Parts: sequence; structure tokens; C-alpha cells
Amino acid sequence: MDKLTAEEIYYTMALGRKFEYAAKEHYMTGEISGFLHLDIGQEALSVAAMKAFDHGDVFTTYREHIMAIARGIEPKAVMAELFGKKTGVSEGRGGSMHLFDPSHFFYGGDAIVGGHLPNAVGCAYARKFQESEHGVMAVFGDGATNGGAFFESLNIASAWKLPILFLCENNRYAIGTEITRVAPFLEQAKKAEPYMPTMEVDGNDAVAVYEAIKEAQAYIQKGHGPLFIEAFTYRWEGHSMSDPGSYRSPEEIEIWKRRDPIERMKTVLKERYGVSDAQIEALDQKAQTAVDEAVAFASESPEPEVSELFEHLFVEEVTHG
Amino acid sequence: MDKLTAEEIYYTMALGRKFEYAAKEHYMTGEISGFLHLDIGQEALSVAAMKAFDHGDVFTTYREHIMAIARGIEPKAVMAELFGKKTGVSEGRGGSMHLFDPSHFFYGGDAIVGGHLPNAVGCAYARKFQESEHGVMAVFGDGATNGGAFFESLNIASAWKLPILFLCENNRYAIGTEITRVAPFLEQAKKAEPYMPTMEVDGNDAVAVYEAIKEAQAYIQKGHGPLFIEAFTYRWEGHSMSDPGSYRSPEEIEIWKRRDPIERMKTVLKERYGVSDAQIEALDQKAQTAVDEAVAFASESPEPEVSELFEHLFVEEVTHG
Amino acid sequence: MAEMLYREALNRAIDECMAADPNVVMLGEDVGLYGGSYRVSEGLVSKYGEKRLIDTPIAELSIVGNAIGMAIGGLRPIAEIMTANFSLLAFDQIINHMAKYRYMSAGKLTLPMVVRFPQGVSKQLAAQHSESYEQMLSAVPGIRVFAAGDPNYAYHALKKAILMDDPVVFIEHELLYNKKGEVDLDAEVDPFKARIVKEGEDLTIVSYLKMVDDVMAAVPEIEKQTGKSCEVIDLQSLNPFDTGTLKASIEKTGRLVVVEEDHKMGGYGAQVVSWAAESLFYALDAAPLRIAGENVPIPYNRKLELASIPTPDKIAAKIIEWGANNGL
Amino acid sequence: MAEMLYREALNRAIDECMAADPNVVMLGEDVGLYGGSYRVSEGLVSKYGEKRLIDTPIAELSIVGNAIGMAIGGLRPIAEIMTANFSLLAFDQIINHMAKYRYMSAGKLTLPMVVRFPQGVSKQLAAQHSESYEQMLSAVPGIRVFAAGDPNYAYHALKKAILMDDPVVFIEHELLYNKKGEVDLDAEVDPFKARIVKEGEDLTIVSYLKMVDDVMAAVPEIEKQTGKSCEVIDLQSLNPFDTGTLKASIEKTGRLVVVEEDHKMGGYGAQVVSWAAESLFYALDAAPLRIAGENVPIPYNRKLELASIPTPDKIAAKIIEWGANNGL
Ligand SMILES: Cc1ncc(C[n+]2csc(CCOP(=O)(O)OP(=O)(O)O)c2C)c(N)n1
Ligand SMILES: Cc1ncc(C[n+]2csc(CCOP(=O)(O)OP(=O)(O)O)c2C)c(N)n1
Ligand SMILES: [Mg+2]
Ligand SMILES: [Mg+2]
Repeated sequence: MDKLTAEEIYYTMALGRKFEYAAKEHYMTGEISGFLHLDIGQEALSVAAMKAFDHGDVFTTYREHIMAIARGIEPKAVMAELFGKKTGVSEGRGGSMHLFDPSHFFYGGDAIVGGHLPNAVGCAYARKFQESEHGVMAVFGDGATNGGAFFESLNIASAWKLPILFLCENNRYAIGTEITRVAPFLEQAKKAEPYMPTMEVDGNDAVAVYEAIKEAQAYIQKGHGPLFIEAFTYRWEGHSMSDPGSYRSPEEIEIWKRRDPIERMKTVLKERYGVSDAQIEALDQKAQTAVDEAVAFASESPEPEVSELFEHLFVEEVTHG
Repeated sequence: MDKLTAEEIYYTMALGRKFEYAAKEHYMTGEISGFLHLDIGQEALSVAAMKAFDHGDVFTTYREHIMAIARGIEPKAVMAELFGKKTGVSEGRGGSMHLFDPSHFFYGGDAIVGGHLPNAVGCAYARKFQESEHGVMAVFGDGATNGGAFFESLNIASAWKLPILFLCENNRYAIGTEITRVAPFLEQAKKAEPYMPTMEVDGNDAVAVYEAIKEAQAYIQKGHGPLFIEAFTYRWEGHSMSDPGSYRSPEEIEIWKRRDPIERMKTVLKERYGVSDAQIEALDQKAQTAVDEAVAFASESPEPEVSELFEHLFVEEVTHG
Repeated sequence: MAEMLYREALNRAIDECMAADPNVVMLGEDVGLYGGSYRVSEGLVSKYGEKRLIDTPIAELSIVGNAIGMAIGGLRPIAEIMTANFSLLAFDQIINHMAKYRYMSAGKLTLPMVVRFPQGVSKQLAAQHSESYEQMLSAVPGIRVFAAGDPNYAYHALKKAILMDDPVVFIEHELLYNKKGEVDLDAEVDPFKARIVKEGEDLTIVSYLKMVDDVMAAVPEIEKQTGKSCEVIDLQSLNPFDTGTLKASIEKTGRLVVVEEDHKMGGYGAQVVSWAAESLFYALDAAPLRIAGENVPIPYNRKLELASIPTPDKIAAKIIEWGANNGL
Repeated sequence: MAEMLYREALNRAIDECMAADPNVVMLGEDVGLYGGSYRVSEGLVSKYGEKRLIDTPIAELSIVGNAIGMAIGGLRPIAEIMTANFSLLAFDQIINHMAKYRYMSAGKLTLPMVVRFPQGVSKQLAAQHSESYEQMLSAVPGIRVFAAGDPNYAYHALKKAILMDDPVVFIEHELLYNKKGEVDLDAEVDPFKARIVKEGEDLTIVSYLKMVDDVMAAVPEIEKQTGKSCEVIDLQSLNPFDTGTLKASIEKTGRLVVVEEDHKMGGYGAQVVSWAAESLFYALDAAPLRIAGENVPIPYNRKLELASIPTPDKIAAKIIEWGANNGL
């Protein structure tokens, strides 16, 4: 990883966390509503994966604000979407859980656990069909690894040697259910072993994630078929804003807060790349400004009009009938 | 295996094959209709598995006439069901694909590929809950091993250490699709490896099947959790009566006909148990008589009355509304 | 008589059934340790243990499929689907298996089980978390469909659903969990009967789930503007539905309005209106009216979301306008 | 003009679209080497190869889910579900994803795709292979639903479905594959329009799929017994449905009968009747009539099977009786 990339990753992680805290704040005031899933604590994974995977399509879940931003979607357009505004990336129709932007090859924001995996596999089929150098990355949680959609996807991707990287964000919990209570083991990569090579990575180490995904991207580009990466991480907040999260002990949360991915990346910047405290401070400041601007933009933007209710439902209007 | 069991298995296999040929014949005449899936060539597996698994519940598919009979359901009641008669095991409502008899712990006859597997897992949960010495056997084809229901079932059975034996009848084809074209390998047991111990058995060798299933039954009874057995076999006929089966070469079919499970069991009877040709002849004759009686019974039995159309839909009738 | 929340009424029904019969179990995502995402099973795991309050993986096909197997094995399972939209993953098990096993086996299999789920438009949960599936599920022969509109029905109908030997789909509405109401614990409630929420003479308004409250909120304005009185019926049982109560009301009023939250195209209300058109045509003094959601996925933005479903204002306005054009 | 079988018409539509656009692919169980279980894709794999005629595993959720991903990736997939009942396994993908992605993304995603399946009562295939799902699927905003009743519509509507940028559920009937008919290859057919199969003056009979043939078989007896003339309409597009053609016919005849094969409770016909009751009440001279299947899973035995669905005899008898009671 070069210095520029390292700085960019740090900056985006910092921005991501500030973004999430801002979203939380504006959820409390009622400007944001619905289900809001914060990615705090998982920034290394979300950011580094997106930055590393620069030759392909990404399909992900409802916990995707930071990924969307890391992918290149404007923080303004994401925040405006959370606010339900016309200027949001989905014009206020999708909200927090449904951010899509094909111009960034980002079809994130599916809120059916595992439901996007067959879509990702199909897209990988298209890329192979087109002999494209694009592959696909499908991101999902540990909770998705028990559902039929996940397994069908592993099998098909493997049978057809599709260019797809399965990236499991294992944060140990699916809402209140610890993964080991509903699966026979903690490491979900084991489930992929019959089908494809698997790798494990520390999801709180941005450098490790970046390198693993770069390697994986090269592997799938070569036409070797699918690959599975499991990244262990932890969300600091409840599952969504409506979850008090009392199923996890304060001690457990504390342990993971000590593994703060942002502090870790800060150390890397300083120790490996010789970035000064002042420079880091400047990056933090820039991130704060971007988030403040995003909030201001979102808050000032207009809502969609009721008259637009039926827009975007179909390409082709049918007048009779 | 004692001699009596060996004779019983041979007899039931012979009966099964004759039953299937009789069903085929009466399908041609139009007395049997719908989808008719013959089990010819797979008798060793169907019969020995049922005979060995004598302490549990069985959930199986639409290719289940012989299993039903081996489980203890009268051939008459099975044939009458194929004829759509009131005296059939499902009173003519189910037909060939839907034979059920809880008095024999047989909930076979599901025609949604893989759809019975979650049911089998749930029943295994009940048996464990009840601290019963019954376990569950779920029988399915190679075609079922690519669907979500199968994978969810492996995962849950393993996570909860349920007393269930997964028995995969791998006859290489799902209708016209060879398993290796839609899965990454031929041996579907590999898919179960992350979850439970697996065994492979020659599905055309009744003795081997019997012993493997006995061992498996003991294993699950001990509370060790689930187990997976894969049995390789081959259907001689098309997928159902409406399938010409032209996707398989005559040579391939010939190879498998030479591995005839009935001839093999005959040799076992003679060589290992000293059963004479005349005694075998008598068993064959008895089997033929049973099938002839089943056909006569089915053919003479009355159809259900149209006035019975709504019977058995609900336990509790609601009159108003 | 006891006053309680809708979710408390559901909890109490389950609790009583579990206390009375050790074969009653409940399974679903986060129903055990977590107490259910809408707190319906709160406190039950500490009473009945993890064997009976079964936290499942996120695998809806298996939640219902396993429940069917449990019922075959002699238990009486209550399966919870966290939100109606996810039940689509279990439609094969609900429709191809749960609804058909008894019939296909000529009564040899019996499935005493309940599938519960919350549905409907809550607040800005967007298209994948806001739908209503009563119309699809009521079209399936072999299952009973209940829709609980208040705590009293929630308590009695859920108890009955658990005690009954036939499979039941039990629909709840996400915005009703904190609704308070009187529960008459000792009453005999027939869950298959509709409930006359308010008697009236001039028009019959049929609804269910949360829309009953919205209709009731609209009624004063309607009565004020039209000078006519409304009879409001909560259907409660959607399959079968209580044609007797509806018939008596429509024959009295000569007018029918059906209000539902679901998209109008193909919505459940079409069934009620078409039944009335077929069997009570000559008792109808005017064209019936359906008020329903728009034919769009539910958008996130609150203004659009509210524009996509009936609200008390719109219900009142539409009925008043219809009345004016149809001689009310 | 060319005479061909229904399945040949479907085959030809796919063939022409594949020849014209290399992005058109087809996927499903046995659609490739086997040629499709109803022979709809026969011969195509040898023309277009296995990359474009994709034999899938038995995994319906993935068949539709993969097709969605292919469409996102720039292809134009046609997904085949072998039998309607199995489509339930894909309902999550159809309803939560296929129907919603475009709307939720404010038009950023476009899904030019078709999901085809045969449905209905064939001959003694029993409850898990005989159902009809048009009512469920027509209730989903975001998809178009076509139902092909004859070779001409099959050809034109399937072509249009493949060429159109919106997702389409394309319903076929298992007993129609060998139906022969004229296909006007050069005609411009609007797939959203209903077709007047037979003109008449006194009553409008609306139907679709195979029931159109059964209605036509019943018409001579009805006309003979009643002395009245029937107008028969094949609806063809079920969502949206062609209210214009229906309105004109009902205003002419003053009478409406809807015939469908599906279970009556919640069946699609309720939508048509309720629409007419709401919007054409004063044009109706008599109560409308719905003729539909009984509310039971489809039994295997032939006598029971036929008792569970409309047949020409029963259609004639019911319409004649209804006519007598309703002043026809
Ligand atoms: C099919 C389906 N079932 C249930 C839910 C409700 N739900 C939303 S998120 C979630 C937990 C998912 O956990 P995981 O996959 O580990 O992701 P994480 O939230 O930890 O990032 C559940 C059960 C859903 N959205 N979709
Ligand atoms: C969910 C579902 N999809 C498709 C089918 C149609 N179908 C019936 S049997 C079959 C092949 C099953 O093959 P396999 O599991 O190997 O069993 P076999 O017939 O070889 O015994 C298919 C595709 C079905 N019944 N259910
Ligand atoms: Mg998780
Ligand atoms: Mg097979």
C-alpha cells in the first residue's frame, strides 16, 4: 500500500465514523427515521475492502453507508438519502438501507439478509460471459451464512467458476443471536471450504484487509473461480438504532473498542508512513468538514414531491389498462 | 445381517421391481396417471435403508413406492393410491408422489425437491426434545443437494446436534442434468463435511447399505448429532414416465444394468446364506403374487366420491363464514 | 377484564399455552434470549427454557419447515417470522407443505401449528420491510388466516390458533404492538367471527388490522359531513371470513366500503367486494368502494410513504366524495 | 401467417430474440441440453451454446436471483421455472428484489428480464404440481404479468416481454403447449390489450389461459339454452389489465362473468369483479358471477381433480342457472 492510499483509507475511515455519529445524532432528532444500522467499529473493513476492490461490482447489505462513501458516492448524497431527500442517492425512496449507484458499480443496500447474494452471482455470470476484467464482490454478515441463498450461491459460483469474491463480515452477532448458537462453529469460512479457497483476515486491520482483497481481486480476475474471505470485526453500537444491544457484555464491547481500527490505522500512518500528527489532524478536520457539509446539504435539500410517487416504477408506461 | 433379514430384503427388492414394472404397465393403459417415477435399479438402497432404519421416522421424495412398501405399507394400499382409489394409502388424493403413513413413521412422498428436508430436521428436533430413541432419516437425490433447503438443514442439524441421518441417493442425474454440471464435484457428501461425519456406500449393494444404515442409526441414537451417507446408484428408467431419457448413453445404462442390485443380492443369498435356487424361485413367486394381488385390489377398488372433495382439509370445520 | 398492550396480550396467550401444554414450543429469530424483536416473547425463555424458546438462524424456509416437522413429530410449534417480507422465503413451506400435507395424506398428517408475523407500513422502513401479505395467504386452501386488530382479539385468537389442530397464519401489525386495550380474559371469543366495532345504519365499513383504527378516526368527520351513520366492522378472520356478519350489516345499510392498507391491485379487499357484488348485488344501493394503498412499493420518505397508504384524512375524504357521487 | 403449436410459438419468440441480441440468455432447470421439460427451448442450445442456454441446479431462488444479477450486469435473461409451484421458492427474489430494485433505486437499476412458468391443473399431477399463482403475482407493484392463452399471443407477448426493459412474469398453462393456432408473425400486437375472442351482445365472459378454451366450449350450449349471445374476452395481460376493453364490453352487455381455474377464495377474478362493481356498478344489469376452482388443494384422482376446477359443462350449467336467476 502506498502512502497516498494509506492516507486516503485513513481519511475515509475517519469520515465514515464521523458520518455514522452524525447520522445517529440526526436520528435522535427525528430527521432520519426507519432502521438505521451503524457501521462504527467496522470502518477498516468497509473502507479498505472498497478501496482495494477497484475492478468490479459490489453487492452489499443495509449496513452500507461507509461502503457507499468509500466506493465514491458523495457523502452528501448518502446523508440526503438518510434524510429522505430528493437529492439522496435513491431520491429518498430507499433510505439508509437502500443505496444504489451503478455508476460506481455499487448495488448495495439490500435489506433481505442474504438476498443479494444470488444477484451478485448472476452479475458475476454476466462478467464472465462478457469476458470482462471486472469481477464481483459480495459482502454479507455472519448472519447470512445460515440461509439458503448463501449456500446456493457458493455452490453455483463454484460449479461455474465465476469471478466472485465472497466477503463475510463476521461480527459474531445477527441482531441478538451469537453465531455459534445457530451454526456449528464460529468461522463461517469453513462452510465455503468444499467449494473454493478461503482466507481469514483481521477485519480491524485496514492494511491486512486491503492486501487480502487486492490479492483476491487478482485471483478472480485470472479466472480461477470464486474465493472466500472471512474478516472478523465487531460493531460497537446496537444492531440498529432500535436495538439496546443488552445481549453483549460491557466487557466484550470494551475489548473491541480497544481494538479500534481507526486508532490502529493512525499508528500505521505515523509509524510506517511517517505522517505527522498535524497531518492527521488535518485529515480529521477535512473529514469533519465533509460530514458537516453533508448534513447541511441533506438538511437543506427538498423532499420529493407527492406527485412523484409513481416515478421510477417502470421504464415503459402503459396508458390503457 | 442374519439369513432371515437377507431373505426379507431380497424378497422386498424383488417385489419392488415387479411392483414398478406393473405400475409402468398400468400407466401405459391409463389406469395410473400423473408423474410416475420408477425406482428400478435402485432397489437395494430403497429396501435395505428402510429395513435397517427401524427406530425412527422417514422423510422422502416422490420416488418412494418401494420405500413405502419396504417400510411396511401394504403393496395393495400403494398400488391403489397409484390408481387413485379410495383404498389407497392417501385415499387417492396424493397419487404416486404422495404416500404418507404415520403409523409406519413414513412421511414420504414430498414432490418439492429438498422441501421435506426442513420437515425432517424439525421432526428430529421433536425426537431430541422428547428424549426419544427415535431418530430421523431423510432421503433425497443428488438434485436436492444444490438447493437452499438442503444446506439450511445441514447447518441446523449440526448446530443443534439433532438425531438425523441424511441419506443421499446419488444416481448422478436430476431429470436430464448430470450433477457435475451444476455442482463442483460428483460426491455430494463433501458438502456435508464441515457439518458432520460422512460415509460413502455402494447403493447397489444391499448388504453394505444395510450395515451402513444400522451403524448410522446407532450413532444418531447415541446423541452424537447428525450423520451423512451418500449412496451411489442409478435409475434404469427415465426420470418419470414422461421422460425419454435420451441424455444418457445406452452404454452407460448397460454398465449399470450389469450392476443389477437384485442379481447381486441373489448371489449373496446363495453364496453367503446357502439359499437354494428353488427357495429363491419361491420368493420371486411370492413377490409376483403380492404384486398381482395389489394390482387386482387396486383395479377393483372404488374411486373416492366427488362428495368427499372437501374431506380431510381441516380438522375443525367452520360453519359460519 | 384486564388492560394490556397488544404485545402483552400476545405474550400472555403464548405464556398460558406454554404453561398448559409442554409440547408448545416457539421458534424464530431472536425469540428466545432477546425476547422477540417486538418483545412478544419477552420473559418466556426464563420461564420455559431454550429448548422451548428456540432461537433460530436467519433461515425462514427452515423456520416454517422445521415447525412443520415438529408438528409431525408431536409438538405444537409457534413459528415467528420477524417481518412479513421475510415470509416470502418460507412461502414454499407454507403453501406447498403446511397447507397441503393434511389433504394430500387424506388426514393422516395433522399440523397443529401457527406462523405469526408482523406486517404493514410502520414508519419509514421502506419497500423491503413494509408489505402486507394477507391477500396471498388467504388464497391458500388448507390454512386459516387471522388478523389481530386489538389486544382482546390478539389474546383470544392466538390462544385458539395454538390450541387448534389446523395450521394458522396469524398476522399482526407493526404499529399495533403498543396499542392498549381491554382484554376480557374469561370471555369465549370465536376467532372466526368478525367484530362490529361501531354500529351504524347507513353504510358498512369493513376493515382489519391497523386500518380499523384509521377508519374509526375518520368516522366522526364522515358522519359530520354526510349526516349518516357508519357501521364499522373488523373482519379479524380473513380466511374464512365471516360472511354472516357482513351480510347482515350490508343488508341493513345497503352500502359497502372496504378499507385496507395493502396495494389496491389484487388486495384482499377485492375478495370482499367481489363476494358482495356476487351474492348481495340486489341489496346494494350504490357502487361499493375500495380504499387501499397505491400500487407502488412503499417508499422511505415519510411524505411519500403516507401518500402510498390510506390515512384517516384520506379515508374520510374518499368516503365523503363517494357518498356525494353515489346518493348517500 | 403461420400455424404452430403454443410451445413452438414460445420457442420462436425466444429464438428470434436470441438471434437479434447476443445479450439474451435463458436459464433454468433442463432448459439447455434437455430442451426444456415442455420442450419450449428445444434446439436452442445447439444454436446458441451452453453459455446462453444455461442449465441450472434445482435452486429456484437462485434461478430468479441470478437472473436479476445478470440483468444488473447487462444481460437480458429469461428465467424458466419448471412448474409454478416451485416459483414459491423464488418469491423473495421476485417480490422483494425483482419488483423493487428499480423503484428503490429511483430508476438507477433497470431489470430487463422475464420469469416464465407453466402453471395450472394438467392431468393428475396432484397438489404440489397444479397450482395457479397469477393472483399473488398480479398483486405485486413493479412487475408486469402476462398470461398466454394461445400461440399468437404467446409469440408476440413473449417477444415483447424479452425486449421490454421492465421485469415480466410470463405465465403459461401446462395444457396449452400442444395447442395449435395461427400466428400472425408480422402483426403489431400490443401485449397489454385484452383480446375479444368472440363478439356478443348480452353477456361478457372474461377469462384467460386455458379457461378461455373451456369457456368457448361452453358457449354454444349457453347460447342455445338462453337464446342470448356471449362476448368472450381473453384478458391476456393480468397486470395491468385492460379496463378499456372490459368497460366497453360490460357497458354493451350489462353483464359480467369471470371464469378462472384457480381457487375461488382470493382468486384473480375477484379483482376483476371488484373493479367492475366499483367502477361500472350502474352499468351492470345483474349480479356478476365468478366461476372458479374449489377451495381445496388439487387432488390426484381424476374425478376429484375435475370436480375441483371449472369444466365446460359446469361453466355452461352455472351460467345458465345464474342467467335464470338474474333475469337473463
Ligand atoms: C431474510 C431476512 N430475515 C431476517 C431479517 C431481519 N434482520 C435484519 S439484519 C439481521 C441480522 C443480520 O446479521 P448479520 O448478517 O450478521 O449482519 P450484521 O447486522 O451483523 O452486519 C436480521 C435477522 C432480514 N432483514 N432478512
Ligand atoms: C423445487 C423443485 N424444483 C424442481 C422440481 C422438478 N423436479 C422433480 S424431480 C427433479 C429432479 C430431482 O433429481 P434428484 O434429486 O437427483 O432425484 P432423482 O429424481 O434422481 O431420484 C426435478 C428437477 C421439483 N419437483 N421441485
Ligand atoms: Mg453479524
Ligand atoms: Mg438424481
